[in-house]
Amino acid sequence: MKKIRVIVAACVFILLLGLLLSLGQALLVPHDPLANPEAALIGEFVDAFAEEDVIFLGDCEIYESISTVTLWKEYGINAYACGSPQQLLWHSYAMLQHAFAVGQPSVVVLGAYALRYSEPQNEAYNRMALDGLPLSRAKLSAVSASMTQGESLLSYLFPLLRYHDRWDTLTWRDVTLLAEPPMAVSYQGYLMQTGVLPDENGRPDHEGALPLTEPALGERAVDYLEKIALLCRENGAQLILLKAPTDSWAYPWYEEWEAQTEALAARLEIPYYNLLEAFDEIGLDYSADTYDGGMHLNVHGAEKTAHYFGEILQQYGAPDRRDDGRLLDEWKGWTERYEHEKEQVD
Amino acid sequence: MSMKKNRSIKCMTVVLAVMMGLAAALCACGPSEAPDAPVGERAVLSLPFRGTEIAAGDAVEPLLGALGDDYTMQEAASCAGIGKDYVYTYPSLRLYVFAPEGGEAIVTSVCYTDDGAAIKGVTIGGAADAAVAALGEPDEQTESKLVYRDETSVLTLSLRDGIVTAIVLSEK
Amino acid sequence: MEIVINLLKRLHPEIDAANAYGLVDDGILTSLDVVTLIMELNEAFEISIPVEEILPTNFNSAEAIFALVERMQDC
Amino acid sequence: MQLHSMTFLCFFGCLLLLYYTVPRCAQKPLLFVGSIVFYAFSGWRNVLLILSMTVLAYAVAREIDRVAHQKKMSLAAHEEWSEEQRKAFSRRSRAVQRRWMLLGVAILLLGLSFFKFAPAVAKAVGTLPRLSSLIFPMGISFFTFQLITYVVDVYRGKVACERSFYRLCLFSCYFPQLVQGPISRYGELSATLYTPVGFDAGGVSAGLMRVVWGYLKKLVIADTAMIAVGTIMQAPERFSGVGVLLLLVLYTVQIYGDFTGGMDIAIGCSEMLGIRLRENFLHPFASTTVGEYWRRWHITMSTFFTDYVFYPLSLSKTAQWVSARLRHVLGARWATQVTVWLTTLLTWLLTGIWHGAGLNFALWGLLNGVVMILGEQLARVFAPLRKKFPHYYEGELHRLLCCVRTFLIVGLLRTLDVYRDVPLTFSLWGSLFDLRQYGALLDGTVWSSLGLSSGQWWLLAFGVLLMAVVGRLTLEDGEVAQVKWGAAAQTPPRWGGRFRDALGRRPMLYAVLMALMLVVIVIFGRYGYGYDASDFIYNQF
Repeated sequence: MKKIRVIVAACVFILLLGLLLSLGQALLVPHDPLANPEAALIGEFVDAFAEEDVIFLGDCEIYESISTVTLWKEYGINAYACGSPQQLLWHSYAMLQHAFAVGQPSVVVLGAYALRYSEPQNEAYNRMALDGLPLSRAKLSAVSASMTQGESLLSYLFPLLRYHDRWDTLTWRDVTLLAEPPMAVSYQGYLMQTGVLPDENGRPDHEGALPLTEPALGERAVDYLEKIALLCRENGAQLILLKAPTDSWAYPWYEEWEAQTEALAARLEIPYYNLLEAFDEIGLDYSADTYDGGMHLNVHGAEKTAHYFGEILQQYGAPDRRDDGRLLDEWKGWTERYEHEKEQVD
Repeated sequence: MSMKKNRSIKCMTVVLAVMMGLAAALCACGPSEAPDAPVGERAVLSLPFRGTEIAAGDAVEPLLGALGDDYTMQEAASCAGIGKDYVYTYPSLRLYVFAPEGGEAIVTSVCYTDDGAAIKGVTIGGAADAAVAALGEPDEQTESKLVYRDETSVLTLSLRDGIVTAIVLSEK
Repeated sequence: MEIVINLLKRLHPEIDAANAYGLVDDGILTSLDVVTLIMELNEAFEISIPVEEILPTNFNSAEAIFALVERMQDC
Repeated sequence: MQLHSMTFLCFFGCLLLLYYTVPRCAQKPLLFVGSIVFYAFSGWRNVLLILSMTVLAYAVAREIDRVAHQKKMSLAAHEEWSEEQRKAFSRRSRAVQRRWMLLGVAILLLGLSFFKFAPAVAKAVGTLPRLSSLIFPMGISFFTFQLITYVVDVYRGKVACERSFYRLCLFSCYFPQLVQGPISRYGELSATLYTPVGFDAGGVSAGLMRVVWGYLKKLVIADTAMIAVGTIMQAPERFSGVGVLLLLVLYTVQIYGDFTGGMDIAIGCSEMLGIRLRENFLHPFASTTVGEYWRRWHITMSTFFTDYVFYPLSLSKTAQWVSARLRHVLGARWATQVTVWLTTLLTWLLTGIWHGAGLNFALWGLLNGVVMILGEQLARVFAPLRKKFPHYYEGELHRLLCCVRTFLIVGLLRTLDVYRDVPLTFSLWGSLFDLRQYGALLDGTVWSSLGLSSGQWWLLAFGVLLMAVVGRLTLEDGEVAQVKWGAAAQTPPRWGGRFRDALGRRPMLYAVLMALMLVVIVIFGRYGYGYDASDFIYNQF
């Protein structure tokens, strides 16, 4: 008799512990997209990504430079911008593995800016990039590749161990959000920035940036670029290297990096497009197309860039999906929301 | 006699134990795990400017007070609002600063912009070997740069055909 | 025996020293009291009670203390 | 390896699994190997040190035993000796034993003080830089004291000398007590240390509950209080007056949570291995006098200093010489009294110095001694008053007031340990008494400036309440929590009282409590990214 009660008690223990901890994790792990939109991007990518044909990977140069809605409206390209703040190449590699697991993108556009980093940079950015990904071998290797000092693998397996101390800053909104369906913050990964803050000299330049002391590209970054190239070849996808048309003292693109990236792209036989050189062709103008004085593009800049880059994507076989009824409906909803948010500012 | 011999053996064991105890004590204080001396035994690296020594990691407010307010400041929000980056441009010096969200602003890098300032007489445009003579043996020397390191920061002098083109001190 | 009893009385007037029992077990005698008692006994009977004799059984009652004193006297 | 680190959890998990799966005969060797591995984490040299000290203790004890044995043999062989000769011979061999014992203890103390005071001396003198950056072997005080108790107990005949060196090593290296005690006596620990045990579900589950409770007290309560203590400590000028009172209470909460938490983990782990360690704390804040407090707080330390320092000191020849000298001046009665006072103060001074080689620690020890003596004397002075109002003195109110008084006195003395600068501490004690400052307590300005959010203050309040409730529950009914001083070696009592038996009978209640405690630790504990795992306070002794 006592044996049964002990077994029942053990079950109660496990159930209660599991219930309380998962409830705690749901509550305490940041899940308010409005509080920190960039942190929600990867979570949305994992929920939304399915059979898109084009996938963009990279940091804020990717998820703020090209408007996916324009790509759809003008070319019918069904694209997803899988970007996160300061996304390093080993993060992108894990995300690409997830993308190939759930879908079959035919074109992969990779941001070139991350080639400069060869060391893990920042715990907060690691969390934003990796917490959203479902548990998999790819995620584990990405975590161990990007952990900075003081981080532990366990806190990625159980995020509650990392965010448990948010208990005394919880708000009622954290609780109600649990009940509501997840609200998308981005448009297929594109995060709209509607502000306008002109840059005086109208054109991107990195005058005033820190003189370059370590010209070589990140060694580990190049390794992971090769891995990504191999993965794309295995999945029959076309990999394109892209430098967004932005350059500033805070995020400089030095000539040495440009030269090495071109050489690298040639070596790996990957097409490389530096939109900085096509700045005028795209019709960009830093008095209206940037929201932070020349570091990132706002929605107008993103639409112009998307208009320009869409053609290139078509050359690489990005199909026009506007004949697909279901996609039309989905995109119609997103486009309406997109226009609505855009109008609020104009 | 046997009592005497027996006793001496006992004494021996105790003395041996004592020796072992002291030996362990001494070797325990052998190469203790204290961090080994910083590379190059060099004091903390810093760039002098207007009589103030600027090192990577310094707090910014007192520095700006000391250097004067004839600077222009540019600001950039880091992605996802985890902090702000600033650059303060003085005549012939530039300060790069990062202020984490709700934290104290610290200097991440500092560099000379022209030959208006010097470290131990070494200025931009000066000869490389003159720099080595003034600053001492670098930790790393190639024909494109001289590198000096201390525990927390790295001083780099970029070179082109034997002439110093940039002097940059930044956090490791 | 009287010496032991009035020594105890001086230390702890509130207890009935003669036939109190469990002086140690009930926590009446503290370590300071025991030491004072031993020094007084050593002085009074010219004996020297070694440290290993400080046991609860020897100090639980006046008789036990006296028995200890006698034992110390003849060795 | 800290007791609250992930490595320790994995280490202990594997050890426990192996402990109950290996055949009975291999159980204790496994425990020995485990202890050595545990200690090797803190540096292999420390293992060499502890083993060599054990060799020393073993050799000295065997020597004492040999002399005793030889005495018995010679007395038996020489019937013809007269009574006088017999007494002289046994007195001589006793002297030989005494010399060996003193030699052993002296060398053990030499090793301890070398590590404890050499760095401080080297820093003060400024030479031998490597000496000042000496790495302090973890828990050296505790196993040194343990070996001293073993040697002295063998000399006093309280304990039989241990023939097998391996068993003595297991006694000194037994890992749960290695980091911060309790200082076990050989007689008590050997009762359960060497007998292999089968898997006893009751013992293991009770031990597990106590380990989790220890973690909760350390990670949730002690480390939260540490934030506020740290803020006050760093800015004494800003937080004088009220701040000192808050520091007093908060530091007591922190050190109570930290120390008893550490003890719960050590004793709980030991109980899961079927080995009973002595309790180091028996509801210290239920004590009405400072004397009683020190019989309930860090019991193994105070009994160690009582049995092995205070008694030998006060019964030594020098003490008698001093007492004889004083007799001419003060008369017989006061002579012994003052001598006892002197030896008490000296013992407390040594306790203080053991805590740290600083003036503040020495002063802390002395003041504790003074307060204890005053306490005893004042009790005698108030004795007639006690007779006049017996109903008040036996009443709850008086007991409560005494408890609060003891809590404040001991807490106040402990601030010496925090401020470390004696004149500053005295000025801060002075600032306690200007009452204008206490307004800040009410309007809440002080609460927000201590680095704790309101949520954390509530957490601290519930934590303290929880500790009090658990203290009340595990109190044996009518238990005279006095530790019988100088008691012969007997197996330490089982902890937990009625509460533990109740839990044993209700597995459901056990399961729910355990789940709740684990959740509280995971959510409210102060660990993980951004926290430097704060060390146990008594880890550096």
